[in-house]
Amino acid sequence: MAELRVEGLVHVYDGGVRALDGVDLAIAAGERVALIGQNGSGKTTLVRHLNGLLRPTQGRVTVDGADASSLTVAQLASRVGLVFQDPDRQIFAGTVRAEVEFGPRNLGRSGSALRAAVSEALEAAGLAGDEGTNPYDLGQSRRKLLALASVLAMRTPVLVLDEPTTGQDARGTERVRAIVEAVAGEGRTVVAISHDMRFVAETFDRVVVMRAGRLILDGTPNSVFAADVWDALRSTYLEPPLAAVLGDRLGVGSTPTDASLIERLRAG
Amino acid sequence: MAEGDRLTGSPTEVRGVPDFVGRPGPSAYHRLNPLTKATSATVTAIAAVAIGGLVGPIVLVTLAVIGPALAAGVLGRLVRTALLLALPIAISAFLVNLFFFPGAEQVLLRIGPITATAEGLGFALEILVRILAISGAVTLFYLTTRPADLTVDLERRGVSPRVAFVANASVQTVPAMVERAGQITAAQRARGLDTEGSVWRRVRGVVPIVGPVILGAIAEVEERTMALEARGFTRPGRRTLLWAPPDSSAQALFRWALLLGLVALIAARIAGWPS
Amino acid sequence: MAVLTISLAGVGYRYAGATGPALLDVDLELAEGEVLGLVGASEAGKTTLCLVVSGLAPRTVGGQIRGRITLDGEDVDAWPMHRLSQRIGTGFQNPATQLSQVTSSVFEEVAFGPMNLALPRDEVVARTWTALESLRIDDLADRDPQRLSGGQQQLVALAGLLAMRPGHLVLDEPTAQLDPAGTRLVGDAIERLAADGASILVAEQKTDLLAAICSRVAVIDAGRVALVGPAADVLADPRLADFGVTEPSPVRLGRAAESAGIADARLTEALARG
Amino acid sequence: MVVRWIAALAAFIIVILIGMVTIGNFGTGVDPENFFDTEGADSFALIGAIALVFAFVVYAAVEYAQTGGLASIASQFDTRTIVLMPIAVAINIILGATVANALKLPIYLDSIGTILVGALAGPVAGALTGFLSNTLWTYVVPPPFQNGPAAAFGIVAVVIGVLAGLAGRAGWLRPRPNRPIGELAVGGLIAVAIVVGLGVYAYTRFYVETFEFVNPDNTDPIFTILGWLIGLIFAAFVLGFLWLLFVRRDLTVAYVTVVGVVTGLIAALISAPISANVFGGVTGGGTDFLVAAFRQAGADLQTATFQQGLLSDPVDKLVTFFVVYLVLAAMARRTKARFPQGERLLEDAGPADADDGEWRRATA
Repeated sequence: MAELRVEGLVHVYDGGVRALDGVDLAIAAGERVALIGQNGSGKTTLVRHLNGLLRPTQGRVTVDGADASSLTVAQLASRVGLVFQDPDRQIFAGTVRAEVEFGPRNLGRSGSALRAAVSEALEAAGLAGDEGTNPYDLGQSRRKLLALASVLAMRTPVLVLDEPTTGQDARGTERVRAIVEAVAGEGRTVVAISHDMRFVAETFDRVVVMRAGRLILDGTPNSVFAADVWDALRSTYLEPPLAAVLGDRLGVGSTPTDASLIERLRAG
Repeated sequence: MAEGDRLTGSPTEVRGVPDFVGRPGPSAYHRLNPLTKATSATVTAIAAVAIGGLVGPIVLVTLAVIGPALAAGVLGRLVRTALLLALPIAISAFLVNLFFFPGAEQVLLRIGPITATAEGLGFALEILVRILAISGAVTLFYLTTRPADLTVDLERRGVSPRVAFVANASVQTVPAMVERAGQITAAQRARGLDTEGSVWRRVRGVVPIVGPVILGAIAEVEERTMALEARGFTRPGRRTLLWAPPDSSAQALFRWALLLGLVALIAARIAGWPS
Repeated sequence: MAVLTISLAGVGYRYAGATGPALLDVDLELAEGEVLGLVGASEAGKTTLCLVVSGLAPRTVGGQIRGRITLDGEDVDAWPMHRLSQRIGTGFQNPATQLSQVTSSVFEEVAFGPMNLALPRDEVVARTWTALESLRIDDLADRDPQRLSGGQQQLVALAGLLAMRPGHLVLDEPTAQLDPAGTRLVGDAIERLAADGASILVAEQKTDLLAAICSRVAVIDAGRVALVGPAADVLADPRLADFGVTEPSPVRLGRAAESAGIADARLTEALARG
Repeated sequence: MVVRWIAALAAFIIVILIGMVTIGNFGTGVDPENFFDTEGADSFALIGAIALVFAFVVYAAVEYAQTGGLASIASQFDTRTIVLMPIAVAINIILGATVANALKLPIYLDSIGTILVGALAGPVAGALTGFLSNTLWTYVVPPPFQNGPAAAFGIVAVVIGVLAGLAGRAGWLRPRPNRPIGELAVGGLIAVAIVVGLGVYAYTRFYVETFEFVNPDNTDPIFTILGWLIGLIFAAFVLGFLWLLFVRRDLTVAYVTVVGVVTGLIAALISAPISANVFGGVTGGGTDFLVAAFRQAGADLQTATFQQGLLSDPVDKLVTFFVVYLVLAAMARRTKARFPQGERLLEDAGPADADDGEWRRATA
């Protein structure tokens, strides 16, 4: 049964902007879904409905079968963890460890379970050695990993990331990828908004493309980055990864990742 | 290319200052010099306090606030905004003075231990009219003057560009910070902070929300400082201004007349005139 | 002989109250009309190097410096920031913090720098239109700077620097916080400036962008210049990954094909064409 | 240099003398004879504040005449301080408006920004932040944040900024963590002594005649209860903060408590005459109920506003100084150190990086 289901979702902001124009989407437990599309296509508006921060103008959102409108944001926060793009919009604690403990404490967790979850999250974000540091003494990229760790520690069944790799270097992006793999490995669902096509193609098994508040493509990286839909991608300002372009040019079919291109060339 | 012109070629055709910079206001009153409007607002407010009583402030308001507002075509908005501004104070002032005026004998109404007295009512009305006069004068200025116009006018008159910078930047920072507080509240609620629960839970939410508002803004100070200094902000002395609001000797005379009138009024009041 | 414009000799820098130096023995030259790319892992020292070249470190940021920095052969140590900012323009990663927050139109925002220099009004206006036209954003002149996209705001900030008529530009990760449309907008603008002969020092994580615009690239690792040379050579250097830098996509793909033993002429030809 | 200080001092004294003579009978009910009585006391503080501003203006004018510039003042206004001030103004206005309009709490919480700038950049920067906050809050900020009375209290904000600047400069806001129990106890006792001393003095001077805590028959019983309640809240706040002294083992909490209460008292002294004579003792916030209570207890308008001020202002400034102390503690060390008075707010001043060998600071 789908973990997250969105039916006929419409959202009109009070200024009259129709950010979502009838979205239907079902995400099963353990799936890894990337949400891509130009800024203003409705990606952030959609994910904010998953944890109740935004309520539908029309349509329905269900989490674990329960209608989200019947749950408060605090209740939904135990099911859907959302990591915001700008870490400076949430950091307030004096130390790295206190910042990561904030989420789990709000969910009522304490004692050894809390300590274990926090240490594990810090380890995954590469901040294990910085527990006592003042978050604002960390650089911008590590503060972003701290924000990720602070939601990771809540161990929510669904984890939503808003542009996790923006402003990260190679090692930071690798760490984010490893976290997505680990979380999905435990059977938890991961949804991520991203503009990094290589990160999307290599890390997610399903890609949903949005434009002007609607879904225009939904499928595996192979299908979404295949040559026949490139004009749809470009209509929402997206460029296919280089590997896909070369795969098409060399006539070896849809090759969204380096590995898939190499494998097709070796077989060909 | 000549040294210093490396990055930008010569302009195609000479274009002057665009018209939207320093666009004049819709009415004659709008187009008055900002300092004139600021002086009249301040003098009206202080005079309302100094005159006291009931009739004085009402006459003052009609002359110095209602009249100009009509001329400037902002009377409707003025009344609404001024009332919104004055309402919280006016209600408290009226109730407090009506019921708690000490040493009053003429009891109008008695509700249990609390008594409404005639003297209390008189004083309450006085305070009410005074508060309306002050908020009317201030709102008239607010509705007819862009803040940047006043600061550029003061800068032309010699006020330090740094003080003008702080005033202008504050006007843009308040709405930006309110928006930031909204985003922060969303981020903390996404981490399970319950802002809909009991009062105690909401009080617990103050630090996780107020903290990032302040610390997030302070974290940006460093980069803003560098960006400003990279654009010559540390150069001492006056800077060039693209435009300055028109002023006239008549308005200058009017401003001084207002100030002198105010001083005379206060001196008279202190000397005990007319009571 | 290329005119040596900015040159750093044995330059080091340490932040006030910091345990160790953030930059050590940097020797670097940015010649006339050259675009030097700067790559390296986060907190390797890219930003610090940008601040040192632009003079903001130590003037604005405090801390202590050593070694010698010269501009067209002249030692700039004694120059105040407002004089240096007319020769070196500095751009930053976050578009929003580069707006002055005291203007209500893009035109006034771009004019902010020249106004601070107390130049004659006509020259301020001329420089502002020229800067807006050179980045093709003169149609945004009347817009409110706060109500623009990230990419547009970054272009307005860049125009604000150009209006100061600097000889050099130092850009610290200009596209780091932009979406693909914004990255393309700003990337194209930098490419046009480079083509017009501007000398630019640009730090970036997106090596594909650097491959398109840089003549030389330097790799920063733990506060030192670990590698510097022609862009094509440095960006194809196998040690890039050790320095925490993602290689440009064509280089990465070419190397993956090589290690898989695929010698496909069409692939190498396609990679060359990019 | 000395000439400026003499001129400023002369201006200060002259303005006070003029003030005492003219404003002695401040328009409504202040008798010149009992000048040092209740009403006279608070008018005197207001005159002192106005004199302080005049002294500053004269100081600046003389410096300008001598040097054609304001270097000694301008130095407190480096770019970093100028960038921080609008943020501080916005913090004052947004938090102040939320507390006054939305929550109706009997405190103001509208000087966090003023005290923050004062502590980090000095008295003059703090004063300017306070003045601009109150002025912009009335004239320029749109509803629902706009606050009518704020501009009239500009002088109060100026004095708060100056006091915060002096506290920062004196190093009182420097963290003093992990102090032994003995030291904490001594610090705590001194703080209690000062606060209680001021409290008793204020009570005997300004409350005894009109507000009989002890025998309820003199005034309505509800107000005696209210009086005790408010007294208890005030004591609870002070003891609560002193308890924090031992919880955080940070001696500076004692300093913050004293500075907070003293600033609150001075602010009350200055704001009372303004509130009484301009707004009839009512400013729309939660404090109006206190004024009503004291009025019902028989105090005249002047005294009632003053009695209200003596309770809410010290508590408000106590809370505000503590919030600023927490913000300073949470700020990144590197950012704090770069402000004009930043060094004095660091826990350990740390080894000054000597210009040894080739390492050198900025000369320009």
